[in-house]
Amino acid sequence: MSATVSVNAWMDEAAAAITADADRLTQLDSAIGDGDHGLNLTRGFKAVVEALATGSDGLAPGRRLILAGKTLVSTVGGASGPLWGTALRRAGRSVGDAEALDGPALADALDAALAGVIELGSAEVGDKTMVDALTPAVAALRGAVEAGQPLADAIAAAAEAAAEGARSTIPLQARKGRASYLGERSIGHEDPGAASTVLLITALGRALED
Amino acid sequence: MSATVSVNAWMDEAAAAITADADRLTQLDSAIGDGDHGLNLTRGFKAVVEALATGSDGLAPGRRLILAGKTLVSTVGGASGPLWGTALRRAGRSVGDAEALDGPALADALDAALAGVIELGSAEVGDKTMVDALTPAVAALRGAVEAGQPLADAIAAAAEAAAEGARSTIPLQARKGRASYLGERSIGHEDPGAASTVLLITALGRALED
Amino acid sequence: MASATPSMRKLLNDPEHVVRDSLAGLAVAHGDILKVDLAAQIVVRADAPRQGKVALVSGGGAGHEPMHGGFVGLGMLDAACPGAVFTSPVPDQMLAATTAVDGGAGVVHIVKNYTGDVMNFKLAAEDAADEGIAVESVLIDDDVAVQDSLYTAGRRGVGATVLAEKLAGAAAERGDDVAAVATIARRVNSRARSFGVALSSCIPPGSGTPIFDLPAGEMEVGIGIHGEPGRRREPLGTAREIAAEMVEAVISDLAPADGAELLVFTNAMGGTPLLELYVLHGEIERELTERGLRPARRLVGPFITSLEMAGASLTVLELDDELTALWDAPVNTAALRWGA
Amino acid sequence: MASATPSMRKLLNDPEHVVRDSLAGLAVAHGDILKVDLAAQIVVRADAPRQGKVALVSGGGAGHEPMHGGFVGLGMLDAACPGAVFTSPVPDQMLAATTAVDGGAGVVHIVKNYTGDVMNFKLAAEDAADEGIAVESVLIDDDVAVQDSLYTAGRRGVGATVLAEKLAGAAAERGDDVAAVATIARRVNSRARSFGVALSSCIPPGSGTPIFDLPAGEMEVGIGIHGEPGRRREPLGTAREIAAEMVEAVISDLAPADGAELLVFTNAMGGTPLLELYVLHGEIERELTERGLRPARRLVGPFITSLEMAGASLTVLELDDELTALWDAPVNTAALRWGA
Ligand SMILES: Nc1ncnc2c1ncn2[C@@H]1O[C@H](COP(=O)(O)OP(=O)(O)O)[C@@H](O)[C@H]1O
Ligand SMILES: Nc1ncnc2c1ncn2[C@@H]1O[C@H](COP(=O)(O)OP(=O)(O)O)[C@@H](O)[C@H]1O
Ligand SMILES: [Mg+2]
Ligand SMILES: [Mg+2]
Ligand SMILES: [Mg+2]
Ligand SMILES: [Mg+2]
Repeated sequence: MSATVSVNAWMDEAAAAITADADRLTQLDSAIGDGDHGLNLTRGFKAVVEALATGSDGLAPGRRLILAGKTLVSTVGGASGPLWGTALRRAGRSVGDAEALDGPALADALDAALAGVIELGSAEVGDKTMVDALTPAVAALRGAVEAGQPLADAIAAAAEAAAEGARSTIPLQARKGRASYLGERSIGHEDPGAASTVLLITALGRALED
Repeated sequence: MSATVSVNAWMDEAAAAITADADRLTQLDSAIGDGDHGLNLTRGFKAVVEALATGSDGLAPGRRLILAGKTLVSTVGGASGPLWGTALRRAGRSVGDAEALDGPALADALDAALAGVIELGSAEVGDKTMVDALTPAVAALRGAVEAGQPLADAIAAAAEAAAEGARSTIPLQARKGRASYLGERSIGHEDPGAASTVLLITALGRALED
Repeated sequence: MASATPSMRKLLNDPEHVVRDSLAGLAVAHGDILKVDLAAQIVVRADAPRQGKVALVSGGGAGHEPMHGGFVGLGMLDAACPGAVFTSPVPDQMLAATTAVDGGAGVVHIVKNYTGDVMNFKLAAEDAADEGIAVESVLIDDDVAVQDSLYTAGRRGVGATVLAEKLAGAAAERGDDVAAVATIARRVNSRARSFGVALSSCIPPGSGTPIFDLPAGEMEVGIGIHGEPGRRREPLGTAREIAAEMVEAVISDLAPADGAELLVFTNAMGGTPLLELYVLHGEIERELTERGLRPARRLVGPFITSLEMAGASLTVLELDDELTALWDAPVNTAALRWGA
Repeated sequence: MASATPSMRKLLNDPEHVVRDSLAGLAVAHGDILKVDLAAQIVVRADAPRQGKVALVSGGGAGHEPMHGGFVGLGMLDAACPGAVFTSPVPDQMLAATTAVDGGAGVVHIVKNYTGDVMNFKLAAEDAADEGIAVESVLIDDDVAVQDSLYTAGRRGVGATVLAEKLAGAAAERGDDVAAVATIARRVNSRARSFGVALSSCIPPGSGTPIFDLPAGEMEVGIGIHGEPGRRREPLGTAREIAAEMVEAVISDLAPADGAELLVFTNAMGGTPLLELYVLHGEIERELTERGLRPARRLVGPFITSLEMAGASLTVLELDDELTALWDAPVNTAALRWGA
């Protein structure tokens, strides 16, 4: 349990994963949204990586998360920008001035992130949004951390839960965001924001340092 | 040589032939013009048939030709409307108050028609226009009539010459009308106005009465 | 179309910078009316800020031109903030626009009801409040194709946006205070309804491919302005049939008073030529008149578009004397101009 | 597109009556500005004839809307006569328009240089002379894509038509006599040049099929407004490259004075969204400015279109003080409006 998460590495890995999968995200968004989700997040995380590369020296992890969130808000637009931006800002505030992001701190941070997303977007589990992936991921992480599992395993469990949550959006009818305009026609497609949430949570596992 | 041409029958036959071949004319015009030649003449000759059906009772052939020409001018638009309209009006004026359109009268009428087309459009043989079909047709008709051939044969010769003239437009570069904008790219296509001229001259052969 | 090949039929330098490049062109084309801050990606009235006048700010994803940049000017918007194509702008833009045009009398945000627009404008309004600027937000949600219920993000904001910007802009110009200007915009929204049909998909420059596949001869009924699919797909009807369907959708929901005077806004989605739009408009007016309603003002043309999408939308606003006077008031923008 | 199937992506009742139906819609949409005689198929200023004012009449095939019906009104045309789509109107229409608007001071016919238009207007002018109306015909032939020589029908009339109608209309409004109004129109024609590119073919409603095949990723350079092919086909360039090509074609032919003030008219052919058109316009202005020329007035938008064709054209007019003043003079038409 001495492992911690490097915010910069997390964002680097997230940017790489989003960029690599941008086309798939965009295709998912084309099916039930407006086809820009991959572009939106690619633009945003690219900016986050740049912001952290130039502006994070000497900053504590919490401050880095706030900087990342502000950068997402300022560069993404759309629905996912304010949502993920708020999530990371809330996460950062929850971390406060702690010097490292260990298991318990990460669990609290993701709790705060999820609360921010729900406060801003008013989505519940089952509405076919990123909340459907983030909620089980946060719960799995906390459970594993509280059970004393190594952080790597806890993150793996969270990623697995996120993936499961994203898959669970396929049969759902959307009740939030653009996809809700489709009514029944939204059924049968994975929610793009849930899919990108899987990438972001999975990226945590490649951002561990000892 | 006692045969004469019925103006109403000529226009009926012309309308039928144009309507049947409208798609081909339009395709020719699509290749080197604006794709409306078939529509233009279909609209015009339909109106001519109606005008003659309702308004030609008691009119001499020359007057019928003038009515047909005016109707074309009033309904076709584009290049072919004023050209064929002027042609038929000039033909009608040349016929004057003659009671029937026999061989010599028809030869004079088509001479006048051609002169009208050239006066209005300033095209010469070789410019890749209807003039390339009409000029040899008129010459052939006059030659045959002056050689004392039956009118049916004279018209057949004229139709043959028109067809030959139309085919001769294929290798030409257009110098008049829309096709001229194409420059060298107009080469290799038959001129739509020449093609419709063949139909109109050929229709004369089905408009003979004794 | 571009679905067949990766190449596009678009006049662009670089898809990534199409909005910035377009704003640069807008700036030189209409320097008498507006100025563009390329760094902040906002369009601002040339004479902003106007001291003592309530300022109007709107914005949303690009791709709907002339909305909103083409509506900046006297009698309409003070600023517009375009996002990337079909993507809500970010709060930084909205805040920059708000501070650039605030003349001390407060700022009204005209927000189309899309999740992204709503959330970004919400964050921007919070930021503006931190800077001491009073912001009133007005939500536009006039698209009757969406069922407004617990089961959707709510009705989309479409054609009524143009009308709200014009009428609230005129109210601001005559000196209304911030609450009164917002009230006019809300009244427009509450009395206006819209409905659109698409005959083809648009092609966002980023992806270069159509958002949806719609065979020729079919139409998507109840379409949004971002390629959102509609209520259903049908064989393409005649203009008369489509007009009847649009009028029924809009009027049954609006339920105007008998003999009400209407502003009829027949909008082209981008790819439908004016030749056809007027055919549709004629049929729409006939439908409305046959229902005993009275078209009194009209707007016909491409004003809230979806790139090159073929199709049209109808927006009907039930007028009263005040709204009619505000409509007739002078306006001088790139896209709408009269009396000035 | 419609090439694949016989069905179309068009809002119509019946392709054969599209022009008539469109005029009916135009009439109800703009009853304050114009009236339509559906039987004669002409559009006439609402207050025509204006006694003592020289009247302006133009016309041509439909499919180029808003030209010409959208330019009928104060300060521009007195009447327009649209033919079938892409087909010159007939002399009867021109004569009906001419007699409807003649206020005793003579009538100017603005004729685009196409064989059909020229011949039909010629017959109409002869008919008008028979009725004692003095007609001055002005031929517009500004398209530099066509080599003006013995080997063609001569340059086509394109974008300069819009400018000639505006400026000659203003001259008629200030009281110029028929010769002077015609002189203004001819001066515009002699000082204006145009050049267009197409990124797709338009689809005439009559045939329902594209006039030419142009794969995505290619462009036809030097295109006409009726789907006439251009000088050549090229891979689609960037907006900057296309702007450079257009400016070179127009300016090398016009040869304006060093530092000349220009009216820059960047026109969308119908299917190109405003988002892109402004990108192109920005590049055009930069090209012109780099050549030491001075854009002083602009018109940017779809004003002389080719149905839903994607593409754009550039028209440049070299201004002088009088032409600038005439451009700035009030105009009140469906498509152009300011100062009134
Ligand atoms: N109200 C909401 N609460 C939570 N997530 C939401 C909400 N609305 C949309 N989303 C998420 O945002 C994703 C779409 O993001 P994106 O495509 O970037 O923005 P936009 O919909 O504005 O184009 C959806 O797939 C969904 O997961
Ligand atoms: N100046 C001219 N003289 C004679 N015939 C001409 C001339 N210009 C065009 N034509 C004929 O008109 C035909 C085209 O007619 P049509 O397609 O109906 O008119 P438009 O070219 O106006 O669309 C051409 O094929 C050609 O034969
Ligand atoms: Mg999206
Ligand atoms: Mg033709
Ligand atoms: Mg979006
Ligand atoms: Mg034609």
